[in-house]
Formats: sequence, C-alpha cells, structure tokens
Amino acid sequence: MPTPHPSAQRANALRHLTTRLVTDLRGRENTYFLILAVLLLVAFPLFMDVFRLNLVGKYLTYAFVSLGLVLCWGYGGILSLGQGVFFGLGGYCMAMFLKLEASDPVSTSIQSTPGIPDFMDWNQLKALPLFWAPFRSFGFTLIAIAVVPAVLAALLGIPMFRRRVGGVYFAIITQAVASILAILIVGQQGYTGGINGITDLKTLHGWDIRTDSAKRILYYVNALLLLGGVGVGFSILRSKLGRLLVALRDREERVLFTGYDVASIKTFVFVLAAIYSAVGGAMFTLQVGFMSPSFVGIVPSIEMVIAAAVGGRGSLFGAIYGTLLVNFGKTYFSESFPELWLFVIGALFIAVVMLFPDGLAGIDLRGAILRLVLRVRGGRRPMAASAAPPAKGELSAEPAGSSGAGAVGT
Amino acid sequence: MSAPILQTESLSVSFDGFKAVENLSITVDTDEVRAIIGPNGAGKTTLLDLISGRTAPTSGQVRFKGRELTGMREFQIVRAGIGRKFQTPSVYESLTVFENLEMSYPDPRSWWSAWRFRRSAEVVALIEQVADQVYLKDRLKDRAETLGHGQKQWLEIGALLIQRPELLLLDEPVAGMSVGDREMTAELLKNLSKGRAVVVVEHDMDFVKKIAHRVTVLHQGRLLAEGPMEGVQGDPRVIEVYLGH
Amino acid sequence: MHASLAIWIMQAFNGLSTFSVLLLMALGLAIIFGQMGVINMAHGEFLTIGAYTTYLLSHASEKWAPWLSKWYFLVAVVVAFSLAGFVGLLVEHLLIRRLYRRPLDTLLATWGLSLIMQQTFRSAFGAREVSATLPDWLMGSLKPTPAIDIPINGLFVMGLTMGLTALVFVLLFRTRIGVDVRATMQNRAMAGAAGINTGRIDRFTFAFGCGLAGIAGAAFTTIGSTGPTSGSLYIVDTFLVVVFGGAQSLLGTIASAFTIAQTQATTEFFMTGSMAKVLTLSAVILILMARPQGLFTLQLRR
Amino acid sequence: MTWTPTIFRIFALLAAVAAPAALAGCDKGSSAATMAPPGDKPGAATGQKLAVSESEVVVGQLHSATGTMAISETGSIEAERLAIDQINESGGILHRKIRIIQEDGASDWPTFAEKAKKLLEQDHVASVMGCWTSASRKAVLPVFEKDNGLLYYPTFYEGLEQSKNVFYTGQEATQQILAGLDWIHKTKNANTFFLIGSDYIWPRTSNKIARKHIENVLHGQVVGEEYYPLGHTQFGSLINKIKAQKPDVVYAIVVGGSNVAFYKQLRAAGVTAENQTLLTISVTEDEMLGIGGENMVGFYAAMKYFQSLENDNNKKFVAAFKAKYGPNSVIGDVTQAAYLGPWLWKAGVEKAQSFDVDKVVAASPGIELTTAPEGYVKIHPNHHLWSKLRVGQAQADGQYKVIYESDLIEPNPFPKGYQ
Repeated sequence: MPTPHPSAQRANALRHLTTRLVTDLRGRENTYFLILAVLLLVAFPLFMDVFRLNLVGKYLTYAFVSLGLVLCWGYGGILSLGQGVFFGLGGYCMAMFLKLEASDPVSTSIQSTPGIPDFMDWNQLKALPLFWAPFRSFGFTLIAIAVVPAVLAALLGIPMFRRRVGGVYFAIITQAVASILAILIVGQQGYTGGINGITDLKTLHGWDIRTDSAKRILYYVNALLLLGGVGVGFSILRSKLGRLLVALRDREERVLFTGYDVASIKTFVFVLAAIYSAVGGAMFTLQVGFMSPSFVGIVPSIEMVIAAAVGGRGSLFGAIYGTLLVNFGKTYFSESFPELWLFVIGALFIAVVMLFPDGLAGIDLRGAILRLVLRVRGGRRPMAASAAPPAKGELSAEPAGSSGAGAVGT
Repeated sequence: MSAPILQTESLSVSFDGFKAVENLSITVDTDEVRAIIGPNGAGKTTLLDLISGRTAPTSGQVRFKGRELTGMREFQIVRAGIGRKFQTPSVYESLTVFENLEMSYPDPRSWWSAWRFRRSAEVVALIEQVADQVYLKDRLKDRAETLGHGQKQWLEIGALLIQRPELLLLDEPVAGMSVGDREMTAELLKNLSKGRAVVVVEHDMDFVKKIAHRVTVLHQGRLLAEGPMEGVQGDPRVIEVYLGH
Repeated sequence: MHASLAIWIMQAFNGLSTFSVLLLMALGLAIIFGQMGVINMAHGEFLTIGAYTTYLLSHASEKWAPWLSKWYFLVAVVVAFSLAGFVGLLVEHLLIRRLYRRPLDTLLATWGLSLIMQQTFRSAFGAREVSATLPDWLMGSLKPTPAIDIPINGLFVMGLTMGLTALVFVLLFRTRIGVDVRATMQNRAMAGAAGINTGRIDRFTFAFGCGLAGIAGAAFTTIGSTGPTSGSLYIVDTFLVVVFGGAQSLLGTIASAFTIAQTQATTEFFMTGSMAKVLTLSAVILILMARPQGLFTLQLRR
Repeated sequence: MTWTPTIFRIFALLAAVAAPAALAGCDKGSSAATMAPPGDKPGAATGQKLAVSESEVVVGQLHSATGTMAISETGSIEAERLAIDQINESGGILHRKIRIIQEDGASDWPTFAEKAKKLLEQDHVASVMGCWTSASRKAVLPVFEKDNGLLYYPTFYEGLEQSKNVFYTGQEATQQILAGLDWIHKTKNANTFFLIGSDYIWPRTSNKIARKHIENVLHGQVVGEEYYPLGHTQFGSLINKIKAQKPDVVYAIVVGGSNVAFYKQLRAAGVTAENQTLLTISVTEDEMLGIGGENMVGFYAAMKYFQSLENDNNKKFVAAFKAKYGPNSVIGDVTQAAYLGPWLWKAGVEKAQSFDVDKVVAASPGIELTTAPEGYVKIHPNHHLWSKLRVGQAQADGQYKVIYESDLIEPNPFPKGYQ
C-alpha cells in the first residue's frame, strides 16, 4: 500500500515549512514585509486606474480572511468553513451604520414611515428595531465590528474545544452555522434587508464613499489595516504562542499535559481569525457599497479557505498573494470565458491539494514534476523530492514565480 | 516516610460495562518511587489516566496533597503539580530541544503570557540545568525529531521536570531502550524522587527492582498485592497471575 | 374532527418520508465519511449523476423502447448505481486514495471536484432544470379513506431506503467483505498485516458509497428537481445527519435522520418553513456542542 | 513564502494585474474614436463619452451564465442576442451596428456590481441589457446612477423602485397581481386564499400586495401565508396545511429548484386541478420544463406573456427564436421582456437622435412598441411599461393556454394603499 507515504511526507513538509517560519523567522520577513508594503501602497496605486484599484481593494478584504485562516488553520490546525459568517457580521455592522445614515427622513420622505431603511418600510416596520438603534453611533459600530463576531466565535469555540471537537467535525459544524445564518438573514428581511442585502450605501459622516477620491483613500486605509494585520500575525508567530500553536497542531495531548488550557488557546486563535474576517467584511462594505447574505453562506466561506490554501496555509504572505491571484484569476476568466471558470478554479483546488499542499509559498515545482512523472509511471514518490525541505526554497523560487504568472497571465 | 502525597479511594471506572479499574485504593508518599506492574489489561495505564484526569472515574476519589482531583480538568491537575509522561514518547518533533523544554516553563501558561513571553536569563538557566539532568545538554539546538528513541523519552521527562511537579506519572519510561539507556534512566529516576513522588508503570522487572521502593500489582483492574519488590515477588497469587499468562 | 385526524396521519407519513429522504441521502455518506473518514464534498454531485441518468433513460425509453417506459425507472435505479459507482471508482483512484491521511485536504479537493462536475453537467445538459417523465404507477396517491392521501412516490422512496439500509447492514455485518471493510476502517495497518488488500477495500467502499448516492439521485427525481446544482442542495443536511448520528455508527445515522426529520416536519407545521429549518439546524448544532460524539457512539478509553 | 524570494511572486502578480488591464486596453482601443481621455471621468451628465464609433455602438449584456441563477437567465441572454441580431440585420441603430460585450454575473451580486462598473467605466457601453434577480439589480443600481449608465431590466419584480437610469421591461407587482386576483375571484368566485412563497423579497412583497387586495378590495380572506427557504425540497407539511385549510385558491410564488419539488409533491399528494384551484405568478414555460407539464396540468398562471399567444408579432418572434436556438426551446414571460429591451432602447435612441443617456432617457417616455410579441407596450414616465395581464392554463405539453386577457394596465411601482 504505497499511497500513504507521499501524503505522510507532504504533511511532514508542511510541518517543516511552518517550523521554519516559527524558528528562523526573523530572517527575511522584514524584507518581504517591506516589499509587500511597497506593492500595496506604491506599485498598485501607480499601476492601476481607480476601477482596478477598487477591485484590488475588494480582493484585499478577502485577504484579511486568509490571514485569519493561516493563523487558525495553518498553525492552529483548526479549519473553519464558516469564516464567511464573520466576514458577513463585520460587513453587516458597517452596513447598518451606513444605511441608517443613508436613510434620513428627507431622502426617505416617500416612505410610509420616513427615517427608517427602505426595506424595513416595505416590510411594514413602523419603527427602527431596537438592535439597530445603537448603530447610529460610529464609535459603537467600530466596536461592534470586532466584538460581535468575536463573541459568536467564542460561543462556538469554547464548548467545542473544551470537548476536544476538532478537525472535520469542527469544519462541518461551522459550515452548518454558515448556512443557518444565511437562511436567517434571508428570512428576516424586515430586519436584515433579506436576500438583497443592505444596499445603496452613500456616505460616511457626510463623506461620499462612492467618489473616486474616496475609493483611493479607502483603498489605502484597507491596505494599511492589512499590513497591520500581517504585523500582528508575525508578532504572534514569532512569540512562544506561535510555537505553541504548532505544538498544539502536532501534539495536542502533550500540550494539554504541559498545563496549558488548550481550549482557551484554540478559542483565542479562532476568535482572532473571526476578528480578522470581520474587519475585512467591514472594509468590503465601505469599498463596494453594500453587503449581502451571499457572503455569509457556505460557498464564499469555502472559497476563502481555498484562496488561503492556494497561497500557502503556512505563510501569512502566501495567503495574501494567493487571495489576490485567485481573485484576479476569477475576474479574468469570467471576463474572457465564463464557461471555463469553474473548471479552472476546480482544477486549481485539486492541484493545490495534490501537488502543492503548502501552496505557492511552499511550492516545489521540481518535486511536483518528479512526483507527477513517477505517478504516471505508477511508482512511488522518491525520498529525494522532499528529503531536504530547507533546500527547496532557493531551488523553487523561479518556478513559483512563473507558475504564478501562468495561473493568471495566460 | 512523610505524609501521603497521593491517595486513591475505592476508585472505579468502566467502559460500557467493562470494568477497567475496580475499587482501587492506593497511597503514595513523598520521596517514594512506586512501580505499578501487572499483566496487560490490568488497568495500569487507566489508573494513570484516572489520576491525571484524562479519564473520569465512575466512582471513587483521587486526592493529591489532600486536595480532591476528580472533576478537575487535565491542565488544572497538571498545574496542581502532577506531571504525566505517555507510553509512546510524545515530544514536539518540529521544535528544538530547547524550545521543547521552554514550552513547559510554568508561567501562567495562557495565550497572553505565551504571546508576551520573553527568554529571561533565569528561564535559560533552568532549561540548561534540566537539560543537563536528562543528558541532553549538548543537543539543545537540535530539532527533537533528530533525537534517538531513548533521548526522546528523556526529553519528555525533562519537559515534565521544568514544570516542577511534585508527582510524576511515568508510563513505561524505558520501553524500547537500550540496556545502557535503561541504566541512565534508572539513575535519573532515583535523583528525581528527591522531594517528590514518582509513579512508574513498567514491565521490565529488573528495572523495577532497581528503582522502586514499593510495588503495586494490579490484575483485571483490582489490587492484587502491594509492598516491597522482594515480598511481592514471592507472593503466590502474583506468580500465578504472571505464569498464568 | 375526522378531517384533522386525517391531516395528522398524513403529517406523520410526511415525517416518515422526510426521514427516508434524509436517510437515503446520508446512507452513502455514512459509509464514505462515517466508515472511511473521507469528507466527500462532491457527494451531492454523485446524486446529480443518478438524477440525470434517470432523465436520459426516461427519454431514451420514450424514443426507442416505449414498451419499457412503464418500468424504465427500475432500470434507471440500477444504471444510476453502476454509473455513479464507476465515477466513484475513478475519483477514488485519481484523488481520494492519495489523501487518506489528510481528511481536511480531501474536503478541499472534493470541493474542487464538485465545481468541475457541476460545470460539466451544465455544459452537457444546459443550465435549465430538466424533468424525467415518471411512469404513472409512481404518481398519484393511495386513498385508504377519502380524506387521506398517501403519496406513492413517497412510499416508493421509503421502500427503497429501507431496502438499501437492510442491504448495507447485511453487507457490512453479515458478509466476509463487510468484515474486511470494517477491519480496514478500524485499523488499516492491522488489516493489511492480516492479508486484507486494504487498497481494494477502500476503492470498493468508496465506489459503493457513491453508487448509493446515485440511487438516491434517481429516487429524488420523483420528488425533487434535476439540475446542475440540485445535488449541492443536500450536502449540508447530509453531513449533519451523519455527524449528528455519531459518524462511526450506522444505527446512529438512522436515528439522527429520524430525529431531524421529525423535528423538521413537526416544527414546519407550526411555523414558516424557513424558521423551522433554522430551529432544527440550530438544535442539532447545540446538541452536537454538548455531545460532540453524536447520538450513538461507544464510550471508549481515549 | 519564507524560502521563495518574494520578488518572483511580485512579477507574477504584476503580470496578473497587467493581463486584465491590457485586456481592458484593447476594448478601449476598438472604440478609441470617441473614447474618453484617461483623465476625463465618465458619468458627468453632459458630454458623457460612450463607446460609439462611426460604424458601431457597444452594448453590454450582464447576466449569470454560471451559478444557480444561470437556470433562469439563459433565456434572457438568448432573447437579447436575438433582438440585437435582428436590429443589426435591419441596419442597426443610427447606421451603427451593435457590438455586444457579455459579462458573467456568476449568480453573485458583488460580481454583478463589479462587472457593471467594468462595462460602464472601462468599456463605456451605451446601454446594458441585464440582471434577473432583484438582488443583482439592487447591487448594480448605485453603479448605474453614479456613472449615469442605462439598464434595461427584464424580470417581473416587486416594484418599490424607480430609477432614472433603469427601464423595467417586465411587470411590477401590481400589474401582475391585481388583475389576476380579480379574475380568479370573479370566475371561480374564490374568497379564501392560501399564499405561498419562497423566502425572499419578491414573493413576500407580492404576497403583501395580494393580501391587501384580497382583504380590502375583494373582501376575501387569507387563510394561510407560508415561506420556505430558496432551494427547499420537502413540502409535505405545507401540502398538509393546505389540505387542512381547503382554500378556494392556492396563490403560489415558489421559485427555482423548489418549484419542481413543490408541484411534483402536490400532484403526488393528490392535489390537482380537479380538486384545487392554484394560481401562480412564478412559473413560466421555462420553469415548466423542469417541473414537467404533467405535474401542472390545469393550474393557472398570471403574467403578461405566454409563448402560445395568438398574434402575428408573437408568431414571428417564436419562429425566429426557435430557428436560432432549436425547435425544442421554450419562451417564458421574462425571455419576451428581455427581447423588448434592445428594441425599446433603439426606439429611444432614434427618437432622441443620440446615444447620450440623458437624451435617451428624456425621449423614452411615451414610446410605443407595436411590434412587441406580447402585442402593444408603451413606456410610462415612471420607466415601467403599460402592459396587459394574461391568465394561462397549464397544459401537459408544458405550454399555457391563454384564457383571459386584461386591458392595458398602468404600471404603479409605489402603489398607495398596498404598502
């Protein structure tokens, strides 16, 4: 039964990758961080017109989710298929604030109850529901964006992690939560705007968020927040907490019998990931101008996971670039040949899992080709392919780049 | 000998009717090395699980320094001062020996303290001292997966020592070790027992003879015999049980 | 009075048929996920294979074999099984068997697979939903009393489910191959050492599970829609049923399908379907949080 | 990341950025003649730059070619293409041929918004035929209003909207609902109604209007109102509730895959036209393909168009459609409404003698289309269409037999007394 060997080795390779990140992290990260900063803050704004820039801005909001996933999945080993829930909650909090500002009594004078959001009026609500009222305050909104998802994540996480629910079960339960929330939002349209979502958002404290200048500013805000997120991520990975997460993933029981409250640590990283997603969601609402249940559901949640996987679940940078590439790919393909898109993305998922389990970050084209050839020959994968992971990187640099271009440029 | 550090009273647990441990009452004192022996399925490991909170007893109590342990969660029991080593060596292969030991450093051990953790001189000192104790001083920089089987066992013991436990629960510490390593491990355990108690589950009788002050023999979850090795060895029931298998 | 009694009877039956639908969906997954621990997100698409097979056969029989059109459906069930099973075989060989050690990655890969399959259906049969013309004996309803209608297709699905469940039990617990399967699933290495060809067992088990999905798909043409994405409608509920039942235990799957179905059916009668669904799912999740091992599992020494 | 020099990935990324950018570039190139210089932003009401050259005018088409909504939107895509081909054959618009840029909304509302932006800000299309669900329309609406684009929206919908930049070629709720209810109330002297819908805004709003009409105008009674999630497939409980209530009419607004399950299970449970009157406003010939005519025989549908309409316009339309897309293709209400879009735009442009959005919008009200397959339509100042309502009875072959036709009904997207 030769098959398990490659997978075992690949799992091993993944551990190597993350370990390297944890141990000799201080190395090139700072340079990489600079490059990323230049790319986001200088290169993109120079390269692109407002339209494309706004597009990138939108993609970067997904990158928040990927960052969270790297921490909680790549390191913590907790795969959540419900990140869309948190993305959505963050987005909805922001949307509620903007919607209230957009529906002042004057501009809603045609309604039978002026001063409340239009969709409430259509659903015969005569007054603003209680839980909407606080969202008139921007301060409260900002807090809610972080707190609401955090609380939900904690409520989900604590009981399950205490009972040592993990892996597959956790994934499936979070997935179910996603579908519940989606149904709920669609069903309670009087309070949530239903399937149309909360649309037609105009101003933030009187500042029109639809103008080109506003979009540029929002893009920069978003980029800076993202870089901040990367910073936080690294401060964790470089700390003992980072090593603890790896330890948790590899030997949970040992950690438990070392006197750590494993449940609380897992909850922390899950909550953190939730907050990342929520911030992304809020920025999405600001840049795209609406929020709808189509982000809360299962499909977007899984696509976010995939984006992270493509970039490399073990690398914060990888997650960001992966997200950008996947979404550029999506846009590009659905513009040129819509029919092909699903085939491409589907194939991409499979390829990533089968050939590059560490994503672009850990890509090892030489090994991949070797594996492929040998697999065609029906042989087993040679030790050589992953024998010396430390050597991988330098060797695989070029292929990684070119294959990245191949994924999108062609 | 001083006051008992660990007491179990009529401890029982059953899995779907199968009684793994039944009405077991034992007492362990400080500075004592206690060996638990018995044929397979006698409930040795289950006993350790019950003490360390890995398994909840169906009935009975476990008292540690007079404090009731049943109902406490695993990490609380560890923090109370009980270290547990598993049958198969479990260390963090992807971390270095130093990091492995560091992981057990008994700071508050919350996510926050872990995030804020800094390597103080005193931490390093402690780690080096323990590393020396478990014969790994010169391997501190190496990744744990590069260690030999015996060394992994020692590393795990070392990780326990960092926690400054007052009671050590060791599940087959010398299983699969070379003769030389066994000698050194025996030596190690002798030193360990100073100021704390050690409970060892072991099959290797020579090893047990070397280290154990007293021996507890389990059979089918029940206490069969207890006392110094010599006495127990002569006990006909014990002989019957062992030869019977 | 008598009328409302009739309603209750029909409602009870409705609960049962929901139960059999859930169970039929879950059966294949209970084997693939429960026994093998493989998360097959493309399970719904295997359903769809069965559905389209039925659709094609119904038209084929209308065209070339009118004499068959009365009974083509039974043929369809068989063909659906073999076709879905065959595809399952391929998938296992090309994809799954390389991922047994990495369940979460299986999840991602099979999700990709499901996207590809959906688009394939769309390219092959068009985006529009299609409908297989059902033989008359499957339509309409029994009328034990004028007030009571028992849908025949409901009965059919129910019967089919019972039959298949029995079959699965016999296969798993009464046959040599069943022993091998369970051995492999419980301890691969040991089974291998005991001379069982675990590779083949995996292939067989996975294909069998997919085949069951195919049958489910065929059966659902009688009560549901046939389109490129109709299969994906079922996936979440199906997984929940299996997990809720306690993944390893077939009995558990049956029990949980029953519980969920009854809750759903009863709550539906007192509130709008949306809220009923939300309530049911939430309840399931809350229970799972309190009892993650699901309804039916042996408590074992960890 | 750590061991693969990032610089390479950046190249990859820049390539990624460059590729689509270049793509957009060539779109610009093709219509460079009157293309806006980069600095000049489109959307300024006057002097707006559009992709119009001496020989061609570019029109956008924005529907879901993929995803769950593709089921419904395919028909609209086909109809719009047919109309545009016919216009080009008949000499185009103001002597310019129409070139289509098709974008895929992929059943995902943000994607719709993104693609709308692309069509308006990069391709500078003169108008867009597109959207199907209200959600997608709501998502693109702000874009069209900001960039002053022009959207022709084909689907019958809940109303409660009226934008300068949108023409609604389908019926708004009151047009589709009131006359239908009146008819069934009169002919079947129906007084008790059971309202059913998929759980989202269109069915809920429509049922809201229906309820008001039933209670306040017909002085009938609503004995039940039920909603199920989109994609729901178990309707046993609902059917039992219906049986328990024995309403004169079941008023059904179920959509998508649920439709199929609902009608199949209705029939299986012995609820058929013989023992239950059912009126739907959501099942067109398109949906009936999936449901199967045999499962709907005898039920009624109320909408403005049926494929079986007896008039010359329609005969020509159906013939042309089948010629282009195959003899088995069917045409539903929305498909016909989508077909109107390009023609109404053509009429507007020719009346305004300009492609300028503001001019076209100004010229459009009052425009009549006597060649519409549904007969005669006229653009109302509120950007909806005057149209008739028909009631059709479902046949086993998947067609509807038209059994009632109203007079022209004035569109009223904000009906007083119905909110």
